[in-house]
Parts: sequence; structure tokens; C-alpha cells
Amino acid sequence: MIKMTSRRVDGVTILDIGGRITLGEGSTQLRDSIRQLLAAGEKRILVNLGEVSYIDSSGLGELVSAFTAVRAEGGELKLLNLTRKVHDLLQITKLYTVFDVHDDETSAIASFAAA
Amino acid sequence: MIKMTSRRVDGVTILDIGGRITLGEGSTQLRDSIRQLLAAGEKRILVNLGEVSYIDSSGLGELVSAFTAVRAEGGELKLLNLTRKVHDLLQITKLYTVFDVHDDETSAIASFAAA
Amino acid sequence: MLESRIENVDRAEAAAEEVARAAGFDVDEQHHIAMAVREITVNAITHGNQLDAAKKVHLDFSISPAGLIIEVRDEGRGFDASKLPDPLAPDNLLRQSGRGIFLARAFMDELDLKNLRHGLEVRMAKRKRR
Amino acid sequence: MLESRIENVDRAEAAAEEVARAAGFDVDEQHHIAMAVREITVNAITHGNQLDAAKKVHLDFSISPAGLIIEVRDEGRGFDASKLPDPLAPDNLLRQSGRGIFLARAFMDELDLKNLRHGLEVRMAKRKRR
Ligand SMILES: Nc1ncnc2c1ncn2[C@@H]1O[C@H](COP(=O)(O)OP(=O)(O)O)[C@@H](O)[C@H]1O
Ligand SMILES: Nc1ncnc2c1ncn2[C@@H]1O[C@H](COP(=O)(O)OP(=O)(O)O)[C@@H](O)[C@H]1O
Repeated sequence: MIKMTSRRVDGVTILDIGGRITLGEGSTQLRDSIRQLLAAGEKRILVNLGEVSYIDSSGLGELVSAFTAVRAEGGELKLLNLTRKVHDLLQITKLYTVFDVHDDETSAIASFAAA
Repeated sequence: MIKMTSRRVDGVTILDIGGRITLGEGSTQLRDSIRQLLAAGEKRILVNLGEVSYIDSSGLGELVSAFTAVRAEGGELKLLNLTRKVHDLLQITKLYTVFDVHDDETSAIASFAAA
Repeated sequence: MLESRIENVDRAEAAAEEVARAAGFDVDEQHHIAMAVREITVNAITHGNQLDAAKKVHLDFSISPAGLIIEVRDEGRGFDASKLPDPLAPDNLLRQSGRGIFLARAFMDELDLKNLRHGLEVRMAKRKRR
Repeated sequence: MLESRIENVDRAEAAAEEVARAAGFDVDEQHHIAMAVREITVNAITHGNQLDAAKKVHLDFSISPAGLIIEVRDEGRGFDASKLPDPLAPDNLLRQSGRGIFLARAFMDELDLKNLRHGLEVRMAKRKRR
């Protein structure tokens, strides 16, 4: 019940996620995807959560780990298109203050530092 | 969530029911249909329960009332095509001994007394 | 909160089915448990609370290793269960009503009726087969 | 019966959502209640029973006029809740874990942890808005 595909636009890798990012479902896939991207040298990652219906605390933890993993490699991980549920979750957990969150793909891409 | 249509074959009215015959849903419609058929002088009624997913005690009661109402008018009401669930219900409540139950439409129709 | 409205019967039934699934019962058992809850909730709302929306039905599901325990409590006057007519008796077979508790009992492993100070409490249990 | 397997988390969550619907909560509230049950059940299975399939989780839903009370009980060692780190503290904000109980608490009106002789009991309540 999770879909994850990545595409590249103007030097930024966009990871489009759909479905649930929860323990045992999406969390592991998210971790693997981020690992693969970092291994391939992709360090500007925009995670599109527009089609994510549900994140639990495990999924939130995985997003935070993705964020710190990318930062540790000198890269940037940003979020795109939060649904109301996901937005509320980031607000309650104060993670909204951690992530750079965007609503528009073009301006999100432009916000990444040039290579 | 209930469907009820009637058709006439060889002097027998077949009432095809689909969905749930339960309190507040199918029970009332079943009562109304039987009333209408009796008002129209139809007294040989074959109730096809093949597409009925669920009957509760209210629906069972309505079937019994239909049976006695038709019999009171000198007619016959028989049942056709019981699903396993409905069959089990009639067995448990001993109503299986009350109704004439058929599996085959043609022989069910033939079993009605000639007009 | 279950107000004494018939729509709430469907809700209680759907909840029971999902809880039964969570408890690990198979689909047939889920159906039987849901049906028992339906019948007993209909009684609580109609016979117990007499469709008085101010009166409520209290519903309790308890999933344990042994199985599922369900309690339905209304705010009515209760009744004398020893006077329950047998729906299988020849004289009762063609009666329109009187099969609800009988069916719920058939579908559960245990069903106990208890008159409380204000209302009837029906406690049903279904054990896991091993 | 809930064996200590992760699949059962989804079942418990689905049951909670359906029970919340039956209790008359709106879809947002249903989601929040289901999520709280998910988080607490994950804890019961992982931290409490430590994925030992022989240990069970006991789940109790109680629908009453006032709202919904849910209890989740495991067979683990419990823990000292007074030592729960605050996930909003700046030092904890980037930790991968530690948000489960916090979120469940945020989504319910009450959440109490109680160490029993054998296991932890989490009691959560959600009141109906009027
Ligand atoms: N919650 C209740 N409160 C009071 N009386 C009840 C309750 N439930 C059942 N009864 C009594 O028991 C009788 C039998 O109930 P039941 O077996 O469900 O059949 P039915 O509801 O079709 O009459 C009812 O007619 C009613 O008199
Ligand atoms: N059922 C439980 N049994 C024992 N310890 C628990 C239980 N639930 C929670 N804990 C403890 O509380 C901590 C915090 O739990 P929680 O807030 O859900 O975050 P997380 O599960 O991500 O660590 C856990 O790491 C664990 O040490």
C-alpha cells in the first residue's frame, strides 16, 4: 500500500510517495529509497508527500532520519505538498520547524542551493 | 442496499431479492412487495433469495409473515436459492421445516399447484 | 455514545465485525458475532430504551487471549428472561418475532442476561477455537 | 486475541476506527482515535511483549454516552513513565523515536499509564463534543 518513485528535475531528485508511511509498511521502503539516493550521490532531495494518506510515529521517525542522513552527507532534504493530516502531525510534533516545507514544486526546486 | 423485482413465469410470480433483509432496510420493502402482489391477486409466489447476503431476525420474521399472509389468501409462498448463510439461519430456527425450499427455478415453478 | 436510533444498529454491527476480525476470528465467526451484536443492540434500542433518544446504549468489546467478550447495556426496565418463549416450539414457529436472543445465543458461546437497577445488561462471549 | 505480531497492529487500528465510528465520532476523530490505538498497540507488542508471540495484548473498547474508553494491556515489564523524554525538547526533536505516547496523548482527551504486576495498562478516553 505504499508507492515510491523518483524523478529528477533541474538537479533535484523528487521522491513521490503515495500511501501509508507506517511501521512495517512504508517506513522501511522510505529508508531504503533514501539510502539508494545517497549511495547514487543524490543529495538534493524533495520528498513529495501529496499522496500520503497516513504517517504514524514510525514514519515520522523515518522522515527525521532521512533528513539527518541527507544533511550528514552535506545535502538537503525538503518536503512538498503536505496533506492536512500530515501537516497537523508535523505541527503537533514541532517537526514543522525542522523541515523546509513547500507547496509548489517549481519554487521548491528553485529553493535548493545550486550544485 | 436492497433490490426487489418481480417477474412472472408460467403463472408463478418470482420475487428476486438482492441485498440485506434486515430491520429498517429490507424488511419493510419485503412486506410492501408481498402486500402489492396479494392485492394484485398473485398468490403463487416464489421468493428468490439467491442474491440475499444477510437476513436478521426481523427479516426472518418478515419472511414468516409473508408466508402466513399468502397462505391466508389460499396461496403458496416458496423459497428459491438459499445462500449458505440463509440456509443455516433457516436450519437453526427450524424454519427450514416450514418453507418449501427449492434450488432450481424450473422445478420450483412446476411444484406450484396448477391455477 | 449510541443514541437509541436504528441507524446505530448498523454502526454497532460494523464495529463488532471489525473487532471480531481484530480478535482473529474467521469470516464466518465475524459474521455470527456481528449478527449477535445486531440482535442484542436492536433489543436494547427498541425493547429496552423504546427508541427514546435520551436513553443510551453502552457497548463494550473486550479482546483477550481467550476470545472476545461483548457487553450491551441499555437504560430500560429489563425483563424476566425466564419467561422468554422458545421460538422453536411448534406454536411459536410461525410467529413474526421472538428469534433475536435465540439467534444471538446460537452464534455466541455464552449469553447472559442481567437486570440492573436501570436497564438490561447482556454479556456475550465467543471463545477462540484452537 | 492479539498475538504479538505487527500485522495485528493494523487489525487493532481498524477495529478502533470502526468502534469510533459506531460511537459517533466524526472522521477526523475516528482517525485520531485509530492512530492513538495504533501507537499504543505497537508499544504493547514491541516494547511490552517484545514480539514474543506467546505474550498477548488485551484490547478493550467501551462505548458509553460520554464517549469512548480504550484500554490496551500487554504482558511485558512495564516502565517508569516519569522518565519519558519530551519529544518536543530541542535535543530530542531530531530523534528517530519517542513520539508514540506523545501523539496518542495529543489525539485523546486522557491517557493514563499503569504498571500492573505483569504488564503495562494504557487507558485512553475520548469525550464526545456537544
Ligand atoms: N433490552 C431489553 N429490554 C427489555 N426487554 C427485552 C430486551 N431484550 C429483549 N427483551 C424482551 O425479550 C423478548 C424477546 O426478544 P427477542 O428474542 O430478541 O425477540 P424479539 O425482539 O423479536 O421480540 C422481547 O420481545 C422483549 O419482550
Ligand atoms: N508497553 C510498553 N512496555 C514497556 N515500555 C514501554 C511501553 N510503551 C512504551 N514504553 C517505553 O516508552 C518509550 C517511549 O514510547 P513512545 O513514546 O511510544 O516512543 P517509541 O516507541 O518511539 O520509543 C519506549 O521507548 C519504551 O521505552
